[in-house]
Amino acid sequence: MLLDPDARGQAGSTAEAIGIENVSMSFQGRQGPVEALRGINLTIPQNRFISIVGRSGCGKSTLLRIISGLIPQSAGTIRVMGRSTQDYQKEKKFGFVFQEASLFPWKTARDNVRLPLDVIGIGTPAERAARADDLLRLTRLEGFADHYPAQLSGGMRQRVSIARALSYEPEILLMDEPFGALDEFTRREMHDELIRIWQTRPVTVVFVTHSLSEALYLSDAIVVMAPRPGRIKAVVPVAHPRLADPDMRHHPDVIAQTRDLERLIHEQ
Amino acid sequence: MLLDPDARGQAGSTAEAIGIENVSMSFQGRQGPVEALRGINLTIPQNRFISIVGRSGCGKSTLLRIISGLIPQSAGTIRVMGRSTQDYQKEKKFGFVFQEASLFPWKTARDNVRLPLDVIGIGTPAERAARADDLLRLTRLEGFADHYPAQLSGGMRQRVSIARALSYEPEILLMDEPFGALDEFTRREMHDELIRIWQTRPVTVVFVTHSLSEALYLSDAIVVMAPRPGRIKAVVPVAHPRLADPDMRHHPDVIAQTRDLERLIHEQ
Amino acid sequence: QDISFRLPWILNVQGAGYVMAKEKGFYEEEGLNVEIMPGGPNLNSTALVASGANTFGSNDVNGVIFGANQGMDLVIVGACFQRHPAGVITLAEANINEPKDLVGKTLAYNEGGPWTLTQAMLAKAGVALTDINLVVSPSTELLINKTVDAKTGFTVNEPIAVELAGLPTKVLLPSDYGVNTYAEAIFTTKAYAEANPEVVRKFLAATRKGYDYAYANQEETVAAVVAINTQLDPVQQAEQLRRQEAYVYTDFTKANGACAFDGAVVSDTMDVMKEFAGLETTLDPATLFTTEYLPQ
Amino acid sequence: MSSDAMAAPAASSGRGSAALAKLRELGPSIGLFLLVGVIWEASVKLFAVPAYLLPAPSVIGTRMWATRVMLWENLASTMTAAVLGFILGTAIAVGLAIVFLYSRTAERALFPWAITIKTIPILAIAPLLTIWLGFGLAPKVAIAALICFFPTLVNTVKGLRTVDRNALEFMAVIGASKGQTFRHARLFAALPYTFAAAKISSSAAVIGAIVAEFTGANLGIGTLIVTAGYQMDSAMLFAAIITSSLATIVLFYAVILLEKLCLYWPEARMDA
Amino acid sequence: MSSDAMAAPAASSGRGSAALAKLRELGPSIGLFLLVGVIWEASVKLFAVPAYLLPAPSVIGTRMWATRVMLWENLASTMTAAVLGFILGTAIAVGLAIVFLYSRTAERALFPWAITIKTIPILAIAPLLTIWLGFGLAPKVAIAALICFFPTLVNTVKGLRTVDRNALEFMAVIGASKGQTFRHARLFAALPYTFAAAKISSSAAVIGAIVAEFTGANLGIGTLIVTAGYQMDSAMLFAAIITSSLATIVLFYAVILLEKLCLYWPEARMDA
Ligand SMILES: Nc1ncnc2c1ncn2[C@@H]1O[C@H](COP(=O)(O)OP(=O)(O)OP(=O)(O)O)[C@@H](O)[C@H]1O
Ligand SMILES: Nc1ncnc2c1ncn2[C@@H]1O[C@H](COP(=O)(O)OP(=O)(O)OP(=O)(O)O)[C@@H](O)[C@H]1O
Ligand SMILES: Cc1ncc(C[n+]2csc(CCO)c2C)c(N)n1
Ligand SMILES: [Mg+2]
Ligand SMILES: [Mg+2]
Repeated sequence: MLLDPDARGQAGSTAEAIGIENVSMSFQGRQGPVEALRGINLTIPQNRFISIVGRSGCGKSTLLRIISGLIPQSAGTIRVMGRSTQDYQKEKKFGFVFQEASLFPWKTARDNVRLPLDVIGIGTPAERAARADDLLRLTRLEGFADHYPAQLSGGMRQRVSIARALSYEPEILLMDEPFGALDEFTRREMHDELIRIWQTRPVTVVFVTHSLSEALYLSDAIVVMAPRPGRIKAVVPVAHPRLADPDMRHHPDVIAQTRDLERLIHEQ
Repeated sequence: MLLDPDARGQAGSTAEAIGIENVSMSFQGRQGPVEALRGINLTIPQNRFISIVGRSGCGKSTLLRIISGLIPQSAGTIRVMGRSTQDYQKEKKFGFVFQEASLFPWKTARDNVRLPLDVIGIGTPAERAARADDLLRLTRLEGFADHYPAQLSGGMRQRVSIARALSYEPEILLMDEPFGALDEFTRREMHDELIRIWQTRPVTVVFVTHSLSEALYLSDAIVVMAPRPGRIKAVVPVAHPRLADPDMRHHPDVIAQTRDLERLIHEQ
Repeated sequence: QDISFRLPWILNVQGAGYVMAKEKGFYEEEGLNVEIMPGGPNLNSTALVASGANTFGSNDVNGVIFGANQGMDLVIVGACFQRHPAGVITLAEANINEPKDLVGKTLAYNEGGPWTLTQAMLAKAGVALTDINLVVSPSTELLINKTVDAKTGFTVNEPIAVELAGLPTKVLLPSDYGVNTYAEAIFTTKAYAEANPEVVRKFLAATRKGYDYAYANQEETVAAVVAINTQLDPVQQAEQLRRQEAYVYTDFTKANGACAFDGAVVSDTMDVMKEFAGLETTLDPATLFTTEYLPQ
Repeated sequence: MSSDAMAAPAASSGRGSAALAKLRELGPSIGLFLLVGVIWEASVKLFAVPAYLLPAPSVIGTRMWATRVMLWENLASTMTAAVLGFILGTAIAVGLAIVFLYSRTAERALFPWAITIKTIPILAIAPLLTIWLGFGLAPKVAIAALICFFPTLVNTVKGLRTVDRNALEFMAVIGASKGQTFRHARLFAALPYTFAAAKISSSAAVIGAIVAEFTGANLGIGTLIVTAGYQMDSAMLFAAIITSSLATIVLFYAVILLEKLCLYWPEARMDA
Repeated sequence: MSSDAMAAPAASSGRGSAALAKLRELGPSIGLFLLVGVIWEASVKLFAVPAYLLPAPSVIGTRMWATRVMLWENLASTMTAAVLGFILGTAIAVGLAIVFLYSRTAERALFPWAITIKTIPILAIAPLLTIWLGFGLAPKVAIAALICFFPTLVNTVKGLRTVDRNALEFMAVIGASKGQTFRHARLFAALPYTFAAAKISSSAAVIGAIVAEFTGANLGIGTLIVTAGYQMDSAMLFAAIITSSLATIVLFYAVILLEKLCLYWPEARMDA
């Protein structure tokens, strides 16, 4: 399924960022193989913000992990910016933000952000520190560079995690329920933060969530998945343009679309 | 603040269930005392479903723990069904449901539900088992009596937790973010389940949440709290009657009220 | 009369005399019901007797002296090993025939009776410790392995294993160089002896018969000992018993009976211990033993 | 892609029967045991190492078979003391942990003693223990118990205190007594910790009993070791050590079995 | 309301200065130590217990003072071996744990050996160690190392494997090498576990060194204990044991201090 490039007001290139063709995945489970994904086809154009929703166990995380090359698919092919996943991974690196910030507790916020730079070997140490501080500023964490994760609130940790994923300037940002552990208020602040960041630099975002309101608020298009076997049920362009106004959450279009999506998810 | 007994269609006695007068609470923190609650006044009539909302740290859990007698307030008085908290606790027991089901992993669902009966010493062992099975049926867990918590899904565990709290027929049910750990879909199922149970027996529910939609969907009235120091900002009767129709979530009245509540919570 | 007797070491032919006195009913004839209890590398028969846990015990005489010096109310009533079998065991091929041959050789020692006596022997022979290459270890394996040329130890049992391994040995005995001391002595508390002189007498008399029987009937004795402690190797035990005979039966005991003694060397022993075993004492040697319970 | 992260997902692992998996698991260790045995045997034969220095496995095996009755008797004595000491030490540790749970003062007063006991070389005081406790089983059991005591105490105290706070509050809300709270909640929360320590101390208990036997006993692996040393019988020394090692491993697995029975609920076990 | 659940909230705890809190914490243990000392002294005096059974604390203290130079020299020798053995044993355990991390086969082959080693009474093979390792420091260090080895291995293996899966996956996503993943993630995840074991094995190392000295050394607490045993000098025996216990406790706290330095980030420490 090709995402309609003009589904939303947002200007963007129609060049392909991620192309998924006929990807299937089965795990060796206790009682025989588990078919986590079957025949996934999806093309994501560059610089889009795509959400993946679906009930627990429908294969959202698995799909993200296959795209990022963390696990190899059982069948099918994936192109990322025209390369194979492995090649892309080697040359360019994905940005990845996990549910539960997954920072390294023994590193300060700054050291967490510069970790990928250290590992990949970008720039001089001084440049890396400067770049980490830039990103902490971008994520509004100026004063907290020397704090350890345990000294930050959940929302702040999640922002460090995003800064870390952005530090090596990935063209593609994969996020797996990054805000699942936050309370609703902090979560909304993070939404606006994320959109602001996304608007400041060209990046393709694939965002997994099980919150429809989150998906509708953030994305250009929503991929609805269904479980057993994990498959794509529909790709829905978001009807109402996103704005930094929280009231937009209650716009009739949004509500109507929420209802449609709910039905889509609940029907087997 | 007295909750308007007629704020909602639901018929109910106006007799007081819980009366909170001028309750304050301060904790001894590392850097001096923390004022968790200041001058709380609240009267909750019998058989109402009351929600408490507010930002993290505003004292919701503390208030619930004081009502239940788990910790003593620093100042003020609390009446529960005309008695002191301690007396009520001794004679009648509260029903309490915690965030994260907090079942005993070494007990089956049935044994978890009958635990309070065993502890309090209600009925014969056979009667207790029968009563536990009744409650498991009520919470739609017939087939799972002999399962251990680790063998149940999050939603099922939460239902066992509710069955456990109901097993000794409390007149008052205190719930502290009971559905916080569930995904949105399971959460909605639990909402309808809880309302169904609440409708089948007379019980006063005090429900802490940080989800406004949850509060609006479930309650007769919403207590809005504000932090530092923890205090009651407003008590808002729910404008739109609750129904088992999920679409009610998107009724204009509900949306308007959500917006009002949001503003109330966010303004300092 | 119930009596318990504590051996200085695990039950083996070293305690042959007591075992045979019991086996042959010599104790019973005297009206004594004796329980023979084993010692071990870490067990102190003197403390057990002093504390009342056992009636009689046997131990190196220097052990009794050390115990008495710690305030134990002990008295030696018999001395069954007239000479001390402790000394230096060497490999025959090292050709060490007298103490001064140890100069320049490697000697393994460890703390305890044999080392004390060896130091005394070397002093008498005018050999300085600094001229010997000393190492610390109790392992007889070192000798077999030829890591060391000599080691201190008990010459009645340790050389047997080395010889069974095919290496002839020689020994240097302090008792051959003027270091005179008893080895195993029988003792009890002064209080017990004074309160039960007859029991002490009977015990010594029966024990003497046991010793005599044991060394006269060595095959039977080995069989009896091995029957009690089945962990033992009869071949080794027989050889050890044979070697022990010369230490138990000297001209003096041949004349006066096994375990008889006159206590003359107790004072010498104390001098050796003062010089080489760190003994600090004001004890009068004469109070440490009595010959009055010996059978006449 | 780095395979470093792949330990957990274990994707597309080859299929294979359970027996095959078991073999793959045990294979390397059995293989290495056999290999070491063969190399040992061969080099002893090749370099004509005398048995006194290092007996060949075949010699040890032959000796074990020849002395099996004696080994068994002595083992029985040692293991009786070890198991009794293990039970006693564990029981005292658990009891004291319960005391600590309800009395911070007792904990503060006694915990330094527990640490101090741990720093004492038991062998050094073994001779005194024989004098204080007499001869025979008692000092063996006492030393085994002493050696088991500390890790179990530390772990059980930790276990009793790690009960989920919500669980305790729930018990408080329904007005449970201390006894009820203990029986329904703390006991089970502590069990996995206690067992983690018990697995460690089971082998320590056997060593404790053997050390006690070094000071003088009629029967036991410790006396076999002493006698073997006295007679310079290396084959017997190895036979005794191997016998007690095997028995210790059996005890270790017996504790694991007991753990499986006691920690019957899913997700209960902590790996030691 | 049951006060059972109140341990955690610790509401309205009285205020008090830090010094007072410290005193409240240490008070009971110091008090009990003094009490035991007084009762011990008094009952030894009162019942005229002979010194060879139990010397009075005053006698032990006097002896410790009188022999302080000798105690110090011997202690230095023992602690040198213990600390070296502790470092060596820990290093080998950590090294082997890293090997196990990257080779399941090595783990399967070698882990049973680690368990087996744990079941061997070290004292029994100590006499053989001088043959294999020579005299002096080496066998002492070897036994201390052997005794430290097992708990550290088990804990470090566990620690290295408990790294957050997300952390590993993040390292994989950014293409980190095994070395980088180890340096940035696993190492720190394992440290708290390694230290938990190190705290336990620090005291075991001292006991190991002392046991080694029992079988042959010319200096060390172990030789003092042997000599005291030979001379039946209980006061000296206690003086030696107390000296080594105090030193062991100092070593224990030194490891805790090192742990505090190494686990510098908040929430890092596991309580042992
Ligand atoms: N390593 C694995 N081994 C075996 N089965 C797995 C593995 N990982 C995932 N699965 C299975 O694959 C299916 C999809 O899992 P996945 O984690 O992708 O779901 P999800 O949509 O992310 O769910 P959630 O919303 O709960 O995170 C599930 O049935 C799961 O049990
Ligand atoms: N035992 C305690 N000791 C000290 N301070 C405490 C204690 N319990 C709560 N507090 C403080 O009291 C305030 C209120 O805490 P409480 O847990 O009641 O908040 P809450 O509204 O339930 O928050 P959340 O939504 O995060 O659960 C907070 O500032 C908290 O730090
Ligand atoms: C290694 C070793 N140590 C002690 C003894 C016991 N022992 C043998 S002779 C003797 C002196 C007799 O009074 C003693 C105590 C031994 N046999 N082997
Ligand atoms: Mg997922
Ligand atoms: Mg709360």
